Amino acid sequence: MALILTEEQTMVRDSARAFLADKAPVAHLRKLRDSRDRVGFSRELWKAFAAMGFCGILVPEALGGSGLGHVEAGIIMAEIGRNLTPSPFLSTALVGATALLRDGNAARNRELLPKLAAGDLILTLAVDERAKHAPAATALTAERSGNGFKLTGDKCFVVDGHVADLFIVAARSAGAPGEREGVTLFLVDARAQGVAVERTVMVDAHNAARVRFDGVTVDADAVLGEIDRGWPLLEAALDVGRAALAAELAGLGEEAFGRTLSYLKARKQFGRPIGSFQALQHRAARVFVELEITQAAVLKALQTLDADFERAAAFVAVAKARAGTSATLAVQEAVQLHGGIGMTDEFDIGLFMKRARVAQELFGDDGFHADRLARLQNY
Amino acid sequence: MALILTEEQTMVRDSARAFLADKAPVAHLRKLRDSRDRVGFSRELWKAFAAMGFCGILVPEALGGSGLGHVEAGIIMAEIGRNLTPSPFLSTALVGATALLRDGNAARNRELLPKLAAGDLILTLAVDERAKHAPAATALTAERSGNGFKLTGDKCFVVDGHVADLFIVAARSAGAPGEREGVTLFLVDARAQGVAVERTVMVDAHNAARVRFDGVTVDADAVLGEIDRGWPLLEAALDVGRAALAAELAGLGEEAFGRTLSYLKARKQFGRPIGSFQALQHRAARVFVELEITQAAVLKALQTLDADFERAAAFVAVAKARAGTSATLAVQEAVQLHGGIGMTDEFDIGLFMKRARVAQELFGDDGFHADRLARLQNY
Amino acid sequence: MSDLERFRRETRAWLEANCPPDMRQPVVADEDRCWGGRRPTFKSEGQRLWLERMVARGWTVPEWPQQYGGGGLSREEGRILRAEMRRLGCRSPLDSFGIWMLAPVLFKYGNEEQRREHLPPIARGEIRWCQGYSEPNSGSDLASLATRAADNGDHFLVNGQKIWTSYADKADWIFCLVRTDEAAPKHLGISFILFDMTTPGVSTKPILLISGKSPFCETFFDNVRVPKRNLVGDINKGWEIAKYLLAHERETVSSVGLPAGRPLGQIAAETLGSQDGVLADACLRADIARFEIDAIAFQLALERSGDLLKAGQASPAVSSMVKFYSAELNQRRHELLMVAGGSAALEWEGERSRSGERARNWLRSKGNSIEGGTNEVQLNVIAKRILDLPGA
Amino acid sequence: MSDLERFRRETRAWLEANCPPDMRQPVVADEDRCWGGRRPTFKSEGQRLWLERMVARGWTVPEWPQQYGGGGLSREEGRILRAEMRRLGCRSPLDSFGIWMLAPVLFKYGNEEQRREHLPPIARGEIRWCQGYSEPNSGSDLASLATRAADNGDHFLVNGQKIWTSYADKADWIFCLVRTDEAAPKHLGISFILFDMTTPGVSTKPILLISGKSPFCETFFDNVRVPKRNLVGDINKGWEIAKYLLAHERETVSSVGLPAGRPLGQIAAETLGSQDGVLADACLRADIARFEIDAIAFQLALERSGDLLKAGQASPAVSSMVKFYSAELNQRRHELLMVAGGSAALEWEGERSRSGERARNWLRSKGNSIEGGTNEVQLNVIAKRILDLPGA
Repeated sequence: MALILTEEQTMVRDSARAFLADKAPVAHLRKLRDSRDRVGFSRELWKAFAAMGFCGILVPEALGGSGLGHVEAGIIMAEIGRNLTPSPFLSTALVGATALLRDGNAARNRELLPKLAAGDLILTLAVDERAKHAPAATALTAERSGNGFKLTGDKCFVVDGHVADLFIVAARSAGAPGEREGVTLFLVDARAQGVAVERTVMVDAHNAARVRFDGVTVDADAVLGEIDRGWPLLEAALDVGRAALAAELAGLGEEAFGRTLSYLKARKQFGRPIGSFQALQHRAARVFVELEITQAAVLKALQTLDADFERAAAFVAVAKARAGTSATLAVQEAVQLHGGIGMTDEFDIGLFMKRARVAQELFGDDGFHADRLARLQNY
Repeated sequence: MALILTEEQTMVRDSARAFLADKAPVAHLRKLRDSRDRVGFSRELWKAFAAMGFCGILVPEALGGSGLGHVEAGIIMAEIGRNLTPSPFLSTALVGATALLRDGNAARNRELLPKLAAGDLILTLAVDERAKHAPAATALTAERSGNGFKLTGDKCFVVDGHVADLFIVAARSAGAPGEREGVTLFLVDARAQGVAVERTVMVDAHNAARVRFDGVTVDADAVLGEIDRGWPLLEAALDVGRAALAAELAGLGEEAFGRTLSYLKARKQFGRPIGSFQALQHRAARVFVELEITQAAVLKALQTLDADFERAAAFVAVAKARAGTSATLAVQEAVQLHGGIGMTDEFDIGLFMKRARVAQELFGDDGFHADRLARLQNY
Repeated sequence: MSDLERFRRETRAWLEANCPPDMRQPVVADEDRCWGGRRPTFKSEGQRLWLERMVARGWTVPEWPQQYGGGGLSREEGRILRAEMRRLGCRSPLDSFGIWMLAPVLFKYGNEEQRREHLPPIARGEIRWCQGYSEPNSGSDLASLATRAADNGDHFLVNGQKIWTSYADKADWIFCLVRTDEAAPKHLGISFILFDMTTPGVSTKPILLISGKSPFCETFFDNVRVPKRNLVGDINKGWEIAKYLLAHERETVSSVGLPAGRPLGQIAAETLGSQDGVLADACLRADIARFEIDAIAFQLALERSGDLLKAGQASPAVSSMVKFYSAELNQRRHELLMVAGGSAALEWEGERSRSGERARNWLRSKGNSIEGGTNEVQLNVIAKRILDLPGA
Repeated sequence: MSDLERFRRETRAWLEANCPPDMRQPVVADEDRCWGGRRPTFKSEGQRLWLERMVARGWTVPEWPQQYGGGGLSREEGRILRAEMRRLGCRSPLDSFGIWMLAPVLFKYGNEEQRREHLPPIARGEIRWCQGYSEPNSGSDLASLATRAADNGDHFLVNGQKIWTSYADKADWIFCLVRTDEAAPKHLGISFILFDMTTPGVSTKPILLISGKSPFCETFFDNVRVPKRNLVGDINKGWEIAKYLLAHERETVSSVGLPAGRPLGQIAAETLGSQDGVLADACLRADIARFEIDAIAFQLALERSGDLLKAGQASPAVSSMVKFYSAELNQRRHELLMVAGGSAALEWEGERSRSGERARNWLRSKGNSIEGGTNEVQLNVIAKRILDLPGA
């Protein structure tokens, strides 16, 4: 498969680009932040996402979705990255939907996926329990209890957890923290007895939550994937999220760089555009090269998720790590090259730095994925 | 203590600088290399070192030495670094002498140290057994045998091992490789039965050897330091060597940078000196800053070895790591900024790159010392 | 006992008796500092008392002559006082741009009248100063500044705008670079003037930073009348003062050094955990150890540059080197703290994160390589003034 | 079965029958390559046979027209041939600057007579070419070259010196940039000429590199007479050809990509050992994994740039980007190999180190960012031609 967008994908990109630039530019995030909006995204926008077919991007057409692939999902994420648009697209349309789709419970999916595609259901994965991403470290306990299980433990950094209708909870039903065996995924209603949600206001004005599960009882049919063998499904959902975050970071990095380039051409000091100074030119050129290379890695990861899901892990690790480091470079150089103005809240570039930091951290930073690649390469 | 040279030390530097620039400039190394000299250094020069008081720099005056300290030793090493002078100064006058002096066997020292100070004895530490420095991994066995011990095993990267009269051999008399307990140091005659020496010709045209000990028997009085508790003495000798190598690397880096700076001012392209291009100016400025900071770290390590030997380890680790990375940066930028001419054997700058690589590796590279500092800082 | 020994003993006893206990605690937040001024804010009674007592002895500026409100101490006595304050952990009684920046200018370029007018209130913390240098279109190219001071007989009429004026909204007076000759080449038409921030026509607007703090302001001048006696040095010779002060500022900024405290690896272990005493994340551990190596080496380099200065062997433009590297190090440090802190470091509000302290400090550190001369400017200075590389 | 399918089957069968077994082994050393020429050196009978057989079919240059010694294949057939050769692991039968560099110039700028004279011997590997571009005082500023070709009636009289002429000592002919108008601005007085290296007045001197190898020469011209018919393109228009060829060279240099093979971490494990399947040195492991991430991403970027080219969406100056990054990566790779290899990698002679192979390759890699246009030049090109940043 050629490592470029098909004509259809280019059309998806153009329409997503126009839509997001129009409906949800950076000013949209700024307004939500400054009004201290308790949801943190626009439900109206989310309904518009549904109308565009974004919410159900991965959902089969028969269930009300668009039936498109990960490349298309990544295209939308890249535009989200350019505009810093807050929405439950990552948590719900990608990570959540993947868990349901790959679990494959037909009855459940007939119930939930049409709602999800219509923008009427917010669903998120609750995996991390400590500050650094480490899914195998899952310790939240799932004890057998009657016909089902009782869940006890705390999750943090749950994306959109403050408004989720349903949680997909990674729990330890057997084995010890650190082991992949013994992890089970459960679908838990946010209104269930014993669920306590605390919104965490994040540096990037996006949304996450701490969620406490205090002896929450669920039926056996709340299980997603296999009991004690939930690991592959968990990794599948995470990898879709990671590739999507890589796409977001790539779009974000390009936008931050594009703005920097414009500034270099416009800002004058010592009677000439600062972009004429060779030291800055070389730095700009380096950032450009890093971002270009990242584009290829991100597209490859997305294509492989579509074409050969089981073999995508290494490419996803490469894409997430690269996108994290190159976007970080891009936003750091952006702030520095903008000088004082880049440090002001009024100017947008700092918002890119903030979001890049969060997206870099989410679902494993570059160090996490370097370690992962090393393991996949047997060293 | 002020982090600058005293007046006396400045005099030592000036005299070492004049002496080495005169007797052993880079051309001296080149000549030895090109003639494929089997010794790899000049014995005549070594006698001149003795006359200058260099060989016995650390040896008390009563035993024929100069009775000076580690700062003075480092001053000489820095000039050696500037001139890429090959000699057994590191192996014999610093590492070897330290082991004898800190062992403190008065009778033995009365016999050996005057010879050493006179340039008539070459003495070296045989510690490493594999490609990466790891003293605790010592596996060469020391079995009790009669009144003494029998040594069996291989050493590599033994500096000046091809011409050494005596080896200080780190051996495993108890415990397992990886443990600090159970290491014993032995003084072994190079002509002893069972010792086989193979010179290794190195990239930097300096000298090392593989040494095989095939059931070499030594008396109990061949022990340096304590039986099974040789670790502190081994580390002491190594730390003196590490700080000295840091000083050499600092001198080498400064010289390579100085030559680069001259080239930047002299070489013209596009009708102007290449040193007028801002991108190159910024890179040169960065190299300069890195080297300046390294100077302070190196001097601190040397001063601490003089003033408070037992507390020097962290400063030595910092100095060796910093000197390694900053000299590496300096030689890499030197070759790159010299362009094609920097790639030629005829031009000296490549020799600096080669020596920097070897000195970086010897007695632990920057990764080794970063790990060491982390342990010293309890993380 | 020598005089100096006696001085040390007396000083120690006085400090122990007079430095309030809460003034012996390390400064943690910006609010812990005392800046004085016409409307001073004291965080505690101890802070007020400490300033009052130190002012009474002239020890806010111990080595200044007594007629200007100083302590009249010799250099050796000053050193002893600082050492004894460090020993006891005493805070600085007064932080002041007047002391750090304006006073050196007045001592070097001011006239006696100006010294007598301005230095004592600075020493007593009664007048708080700010610095009017940068303008929206004059950042790295400071000499292109456009704020105009027109000759209007017995006074200048000042019009224009400054930016990045630290705490202008809280300052009482400003020292300011203005253009007094528009026809001259840009460096030759600049003057250095002083005026009261309550003069009609002066207004300020705090700038909100990405860290959520507002230490800087925009400052506007609309027909501000400044008496001519407030000109420091010669007319149109202000650029020389500016350069002097910039070099001085670099040193002040840089001499702050890195925050002391626990090695980063131990802080990281709080979130990451350890195995056998070794930080659990090997990759991050390596990055942290490499940072610590550079940080320790840098502290030693600072120490060495002080010693070189004392020995009269200081290398020129050392302040550029120090400013450049301390910014890089501090930014690396905060990046590593963010990596180590993971999602907990990304919180922006709430008790748990002390109102997003780690994230805000991280964002604040991005300014280190911009304020007081960008890192690019410092590298230019090093290349030209130390390495003597040719101009383009 | 389609024609292309048939072609594939026949090609596969022919390669299997005709490619000698030792020509199916990977190229390890430089000596494994076949460069042809008047005095060819073949490392094995297989190598000689392989060249002979491929030449007979025109498959040293499969897509060239048959009248110039090519195979006359279509683009699709050429792709199939290369794919089948890769499948079987067939080596290139002939490495040649004539094919890679001169031929594109002759196809674009040469006249028919020149094509007929030079292309067939190039295709057959009978004439080995070298490139006379750089001069001692003209490195990055190539257009300042000084080698002079004076108009001498029916011939040029060439005097001057070239440097970094790859394998000039083994080449039969040279294509060369010379100055034919000294009065014109530097870019407008340059011409592109060809001549035989056996012409009186030509001499070469190999340059010993820090790696101990001598792939380059200094080349001297002392009153060398070059017939005017050996001028390619118009007189004084050689700079256009030079630029075309430089862009082409960047692509050739860069399309080599990184050596395939085992991940670096596995190579490192040979010297460093593993614990529970994890490389024993955690610090180095992290550096290696970060390198592998960049290396994989770069290979994908190469693939993508090829696909963009095919789709007509290639970004301009992509070759500069590729050359720049491949040099950086290859140098990082060799630095890591040296760290991983420790003292064993520092040996310079002897069997154990295969004559210091690792160290020599490391040193050789330092040239990657210099030859064929320095990395600094590539960054200039990216800044100007892709990013459209203004000149100074």
